[in-house]
Amino acid sequence: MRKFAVLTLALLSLLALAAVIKIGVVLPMTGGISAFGQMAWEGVQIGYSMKPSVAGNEIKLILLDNRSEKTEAANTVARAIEKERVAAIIGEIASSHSLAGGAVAEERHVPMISPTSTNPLVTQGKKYINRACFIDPFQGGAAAVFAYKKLGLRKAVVFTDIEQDYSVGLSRFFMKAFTKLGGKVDVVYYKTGDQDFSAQVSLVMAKNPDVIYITGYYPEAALIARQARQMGYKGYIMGGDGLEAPELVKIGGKAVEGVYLTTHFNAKGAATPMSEKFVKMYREKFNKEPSAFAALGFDAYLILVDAIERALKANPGIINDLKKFRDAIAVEIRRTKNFEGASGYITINEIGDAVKSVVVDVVKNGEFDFAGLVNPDEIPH
Amino acid sequence: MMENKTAVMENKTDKGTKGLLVLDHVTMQFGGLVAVDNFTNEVKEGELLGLIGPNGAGKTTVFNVITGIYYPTKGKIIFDDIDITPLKPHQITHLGIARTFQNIRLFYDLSVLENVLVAQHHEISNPDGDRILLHHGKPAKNYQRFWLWRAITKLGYLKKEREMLERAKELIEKVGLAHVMYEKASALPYGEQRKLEIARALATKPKLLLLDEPAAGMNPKETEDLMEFIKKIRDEFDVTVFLIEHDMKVVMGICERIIVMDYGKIIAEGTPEQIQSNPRVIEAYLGKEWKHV
Amino acid sequence: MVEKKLSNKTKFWLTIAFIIFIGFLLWLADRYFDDYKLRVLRLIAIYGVMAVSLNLINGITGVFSLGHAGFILVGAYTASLLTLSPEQKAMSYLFGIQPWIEKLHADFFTATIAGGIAAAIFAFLIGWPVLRLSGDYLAIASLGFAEVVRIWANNALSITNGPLGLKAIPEYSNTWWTYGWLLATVVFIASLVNSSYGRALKAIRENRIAAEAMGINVFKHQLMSFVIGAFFAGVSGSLYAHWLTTIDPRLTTMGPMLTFYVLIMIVLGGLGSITGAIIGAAIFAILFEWLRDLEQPFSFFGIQVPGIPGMRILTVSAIFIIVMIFWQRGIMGREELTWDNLIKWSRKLASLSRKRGEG
Amino acid sequence: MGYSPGTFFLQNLFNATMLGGLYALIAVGYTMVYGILRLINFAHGDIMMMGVYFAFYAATIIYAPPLLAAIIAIAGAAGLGFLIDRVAYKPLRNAPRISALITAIGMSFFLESFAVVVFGAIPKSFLDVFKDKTILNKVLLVGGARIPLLTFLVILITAGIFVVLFWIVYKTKIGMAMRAISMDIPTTSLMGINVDMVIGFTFALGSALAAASGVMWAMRFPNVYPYMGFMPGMKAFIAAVVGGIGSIPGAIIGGLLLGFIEIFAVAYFPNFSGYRDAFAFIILIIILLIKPSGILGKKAIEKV
Amino acid sequence: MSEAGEKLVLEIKDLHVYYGAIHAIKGISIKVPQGKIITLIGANGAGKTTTLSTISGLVKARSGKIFFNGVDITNKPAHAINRMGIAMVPEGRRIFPGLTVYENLMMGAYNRKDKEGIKEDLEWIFSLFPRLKERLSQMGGTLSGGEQQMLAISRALMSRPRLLMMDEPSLGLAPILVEEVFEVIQKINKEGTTILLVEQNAYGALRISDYGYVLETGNIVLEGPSSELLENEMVKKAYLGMS
Repeated sequence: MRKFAVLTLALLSLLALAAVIKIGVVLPMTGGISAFGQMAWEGVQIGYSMKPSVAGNEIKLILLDNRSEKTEAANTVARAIEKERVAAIIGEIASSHSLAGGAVAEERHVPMISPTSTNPLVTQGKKYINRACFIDPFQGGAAAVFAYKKLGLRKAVVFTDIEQDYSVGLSRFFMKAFTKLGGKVDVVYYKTGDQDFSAQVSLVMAKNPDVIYITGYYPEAALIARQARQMGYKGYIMGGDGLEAPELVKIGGKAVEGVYLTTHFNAKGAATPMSEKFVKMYREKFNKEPSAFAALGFDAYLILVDAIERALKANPGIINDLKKFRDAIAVEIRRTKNFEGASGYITINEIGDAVKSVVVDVVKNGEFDFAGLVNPDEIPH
Repeated sequence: MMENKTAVMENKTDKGTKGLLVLDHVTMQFGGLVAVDNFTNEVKEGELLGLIGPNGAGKTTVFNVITGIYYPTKGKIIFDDIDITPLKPHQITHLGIARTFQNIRLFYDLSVLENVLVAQHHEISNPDGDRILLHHGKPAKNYQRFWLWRAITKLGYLKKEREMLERAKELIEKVGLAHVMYEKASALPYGEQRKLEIARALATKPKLLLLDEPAAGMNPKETEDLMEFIKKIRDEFDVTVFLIEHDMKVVMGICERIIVMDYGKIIAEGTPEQIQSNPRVIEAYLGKEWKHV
Repeated sequence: MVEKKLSNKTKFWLTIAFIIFIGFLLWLADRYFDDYKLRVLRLIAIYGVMAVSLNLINGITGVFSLGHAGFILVGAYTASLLTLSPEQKAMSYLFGIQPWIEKLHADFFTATIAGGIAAAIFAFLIGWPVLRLSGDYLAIASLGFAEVVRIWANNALSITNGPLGLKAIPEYSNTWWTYGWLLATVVFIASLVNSSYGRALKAIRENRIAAEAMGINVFKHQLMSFVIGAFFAGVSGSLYAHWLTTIDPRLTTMGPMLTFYVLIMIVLGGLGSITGAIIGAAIFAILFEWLRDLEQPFSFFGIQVPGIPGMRILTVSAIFIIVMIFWQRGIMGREELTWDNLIKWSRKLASLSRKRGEG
Repeated sequence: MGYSPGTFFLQNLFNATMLGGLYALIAVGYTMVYGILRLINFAHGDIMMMGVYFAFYAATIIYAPPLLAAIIAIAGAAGLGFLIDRVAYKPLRNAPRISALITAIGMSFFLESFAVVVFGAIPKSFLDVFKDKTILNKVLLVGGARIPLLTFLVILITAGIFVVLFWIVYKTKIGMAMRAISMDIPTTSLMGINVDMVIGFTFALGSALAAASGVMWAMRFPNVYPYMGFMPGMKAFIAAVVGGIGSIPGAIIGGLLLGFIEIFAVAYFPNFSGYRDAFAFIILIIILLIKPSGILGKKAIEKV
Repeated sequence: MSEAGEKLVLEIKDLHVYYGAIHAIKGISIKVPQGKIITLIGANGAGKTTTLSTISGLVKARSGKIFFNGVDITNKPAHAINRMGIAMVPEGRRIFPGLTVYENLMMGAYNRKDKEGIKEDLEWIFSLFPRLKERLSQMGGTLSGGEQQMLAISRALMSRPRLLMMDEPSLGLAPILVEEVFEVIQKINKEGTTILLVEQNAYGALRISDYGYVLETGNIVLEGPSSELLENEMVKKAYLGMS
């Protein structure tokens, strides 16, 4: 009897060996920030078509939509874990959603990697939550350094999206760094979904700064740039990684010419051989230029698959024990060192944050051109 | 509190001689339209008073001003020696004026019993009553200090609710609606809805009952019953009745005194006989041939 | 209408038995359900508290309030700030915190009550201006106040942490707390509705002018309903926050959308019906999760159909529209799921099937 | 070179007029439907969004010139408005008002998710429609303030639309029928008027105005996405209520007022620019407290 | 009732109407010959208004038929029925308060294209009600009760109906105005319009009409020439208030 049981177990585990590894992809595919979710999903798909299996095990992606809502962000992660029984999760986009989903994943000990959540709180005090992007204090500091030192700007007006934690955070970090360097900063607010910024721009005209720094996302940023240029603003415009999308140029048109932005990746500046590969595959599949969201989606997938591969190499049988498997993946993610991703060579530090250089782009002739790099050690603390 | 109550009792003068409700130069203006113009008259305790006049003469507005739905533009309204001009409808009800409406306003989704029970609610939501406190001049501001607390905890009104239930059932039986006690008000035929509205008004324990066209939409037979009913309740419930009516048969049949209005003004006042022969009334309202109708 | 009715005593014991039975089912669920199902199960109770409390304001009293999300937000923040440890707060307030906010601390039950009371006070304050209006004007003013408080929460960084929101709120909202509060809410509001005060509230809904003429202080009763509804909304906010474990004042989290969702629940269930509100809440919570399969890739007669994001909400909204067209008063109308009604309906059903059998 | 206070004011004055005019155009649709059916058509903002997509696809798929694209958008939205009334609202004419309201919210969700599924959630640039029209990007100098030509155009077109609208509502037969329906539906049908057709016409007219506003909106703010109708719709709803819901002149005043509050609050209280919407709501509440039925709303004196 | 050869403008056959579960009209048959005044009397809730509403298309019939000049108009929409030539003066007058008196009248003539004819009819109406001419640009809501009733009648006449239905035209009016209204009805009838009159004021209605029906809880309990009904004991007792 006992023998039989052992035999069955062995058989089962054999079957399981050939089984698929499920990865949950939890993204806002509808609702307010669905555009970012859809772009990241495109990146994940490219990654998948590049590496659809790991160590002979097929990978299955399970896409779950959180409708850009917090309640659903938590529910989708729970569903991915319990109903779909995924090994790991890619997601989410917005930091606030990553916080909600991350809490669930952390409690259930499921590794999660966010492509784009840049708020420091996301990984704070968590063992299983990671990200493929740098964090806002770093980005804001980089932008300040670039503006003050490289462009020689002294007076700034910051446009803050009061509804986005990302924007509020980035603004604060930029302001801190910029004043520390010796600059002067004013701040005005708007919120996601606003379309008219003429009042804020007229204020800018009254203050006459060297640079306006827009910390929100590209739809509003493009409109701000347009309205600023229309009203005759002649100074610099800068922004964060939220601006990095082809739509910025489409919506902004000529107004966004010369806009500087800090970001993770530049298709032109091809940080790694992998960048070129990614851009090529992306163009083939979607017939357009990839955005940073897509690149980070791609990187998040590859980092995760790489971690899974290492976990399986160390202990192939671990795949049968979901709990241990998840733990192992989580440990391996944080052992990622100089990984060659589309957005550069990525190291995940002990907190779970990606450490890499900040790319600075400039919009030239309607395209994102590489303008420089800011390394982690250049930023004042 | 009790002392105050006795004080009220002592204050009362003899029945019949005193004006229970006094309207003193009451004027009600809506924009440019003067709906009630310098209305001065009184309702004596225990009487059955009628108010007639052509459509749009301002009769219902008089009722609305008395019951506090509108504040009069000018003038004063004294009820039971209290100036009720600035008071709100519910406070006026507490003081003892109840009314029915021209277009029936029942709580249609509630049962007959519940309709009557609601009319007693002010006894627990405001057990001390405005009555006493008002006697010292202005209505006191915090006379219901614990209303929210009371509602939440049900402190001290569970027993009262049982009492109310019994009283409501008794009243419904008295007015002859016992057979539809648990029906929704919307399911009642027209005549019974009118009756229920009167019963509901009586449940507030009024001293003065205002009836706005109680016979509207009734056939002669029903109208006759209604006349009996009004007389009966006046005696049984010891209320003063003030009614608006178009049906001359009702007005002439039961009213002891009649006021006639036209264009917001009182144009005549007197006993039914006096009114019928008043040339101004005949010209403005009755017409020569009304007796045939 | 000669119907044999159950005596009040029988009904009472039946209800107790029913509650114990539900409790047993919940115990089973708590033991054997996985985390995901449990989350949805608890969400039903939280939505239930939200719906029952809004139903008191909108359905029973007839005050068309669109400010429920504001009450929920006030409750959620008050309670969360109390349960969060000072260390956690110090960590997550990246841009400084008011010292007194940092020091606040209480256990979950106290925090929830405090959340309810804070929401009730908020309702009391805004009730004075809002309830002077009527109809759609009241609706927009209450929506306005809810938005103002939300925008304030967005801007007051040192108190609410602004759009960064609060995180690492302990996950206290387990099955027992959520369903315990749902039970408390239902018991309290049902007993209020069935008291003289409840009749007065319904009378105001049916005919405001007549209610006034019956001596009911309409404003005060509406305010009472508003305050009590807000208290339970605040409680639901606390439960919600300790279920989500992170909250923020974003439009999609605690903005008008949340009010609309709760409104959909109560209208779907039947405006004015407490049991209807709970049914509506359950349907709402389950439907969105259940229909997820629509967005997964599936094969249809051998043709591989890719998953289309958005199909779920498209289907849900289509279902809502169809249900409202054919079921205009919602599922329960104004009826309640009471023992009397159960007997009445089962008799009707029996006689109907008998007729069918004969026919 | 900073702006002088006068220029600063002038600049904001134009901005506010334009924004307010766009709000007003949408608000009028709200108010007309409300006036007739006492229904807050929450899907109205989404009809505007659909209109913009119609224009976008007309221009990018069949290469319609801008004016034709705008006409297609307006006609398409009008048809859509008519259709929505027929399918979703007409069966609920006798239902409780709140059921109709929920249906409208459901319709709003439906249109938004329809746009996500069919058009995609990634924003599209409306510049594709007006690619070569550099003239629209021209900027005029007025007293030192820089006013885009487009702003002038939008203000002029909006004013023109209002003139036509007033003519329709107050001078034509169908306008008279619309006003009659807003007072008494059954009696209007006793006059031999097909009430459903007139209501459908009202929906179509309101939707056409929303689409017109939407096209201008997208010209000024060329970011087209499925949820673009939500915020303007919400604002227009507030504007309609502030002006006195049911009153067309009220909706126009409300829209302009909202535009002015939003622009000037931010312009003169920059530290509180995060409270922009709160300003709008607070002023709204204050106005309602002073005049409980909006600026031009008739106080519904309930016949007692 | 109708003598041979008399042309029927309206004929109702075995009409049944329900409001939800309530059986409001329980199989009534009515004939309205050309050029006459026919009256329906009965108490509130007897089904008089329901009958008129069903004819005018506001309420749907469950069964039975309604013929207008021989054409089946059962359950046609209200606007279509009006266009065929049936006009109604609804209970409570229901004039449009926010339209001017002139606009109210034009609402009645909504489907007419003959400008000359409209002008003629206006003149005729002003001859019937000189007061309306003075108030042409006034809002309907500012008229007094009696004036509103006149306007409601005029508005119905503006469509040049072949059948004019009036629901309680004397309701809520001062006795002196009631007389006037009945006189006008007779006048209109004399000029060639067939009239179907619903009244609670049984005496007034029977006095001016040719034939009458008595409705009780959805049934016709009595019918006959008006002069006979006036003498009928049951009518006298229940509807004329003479005992």
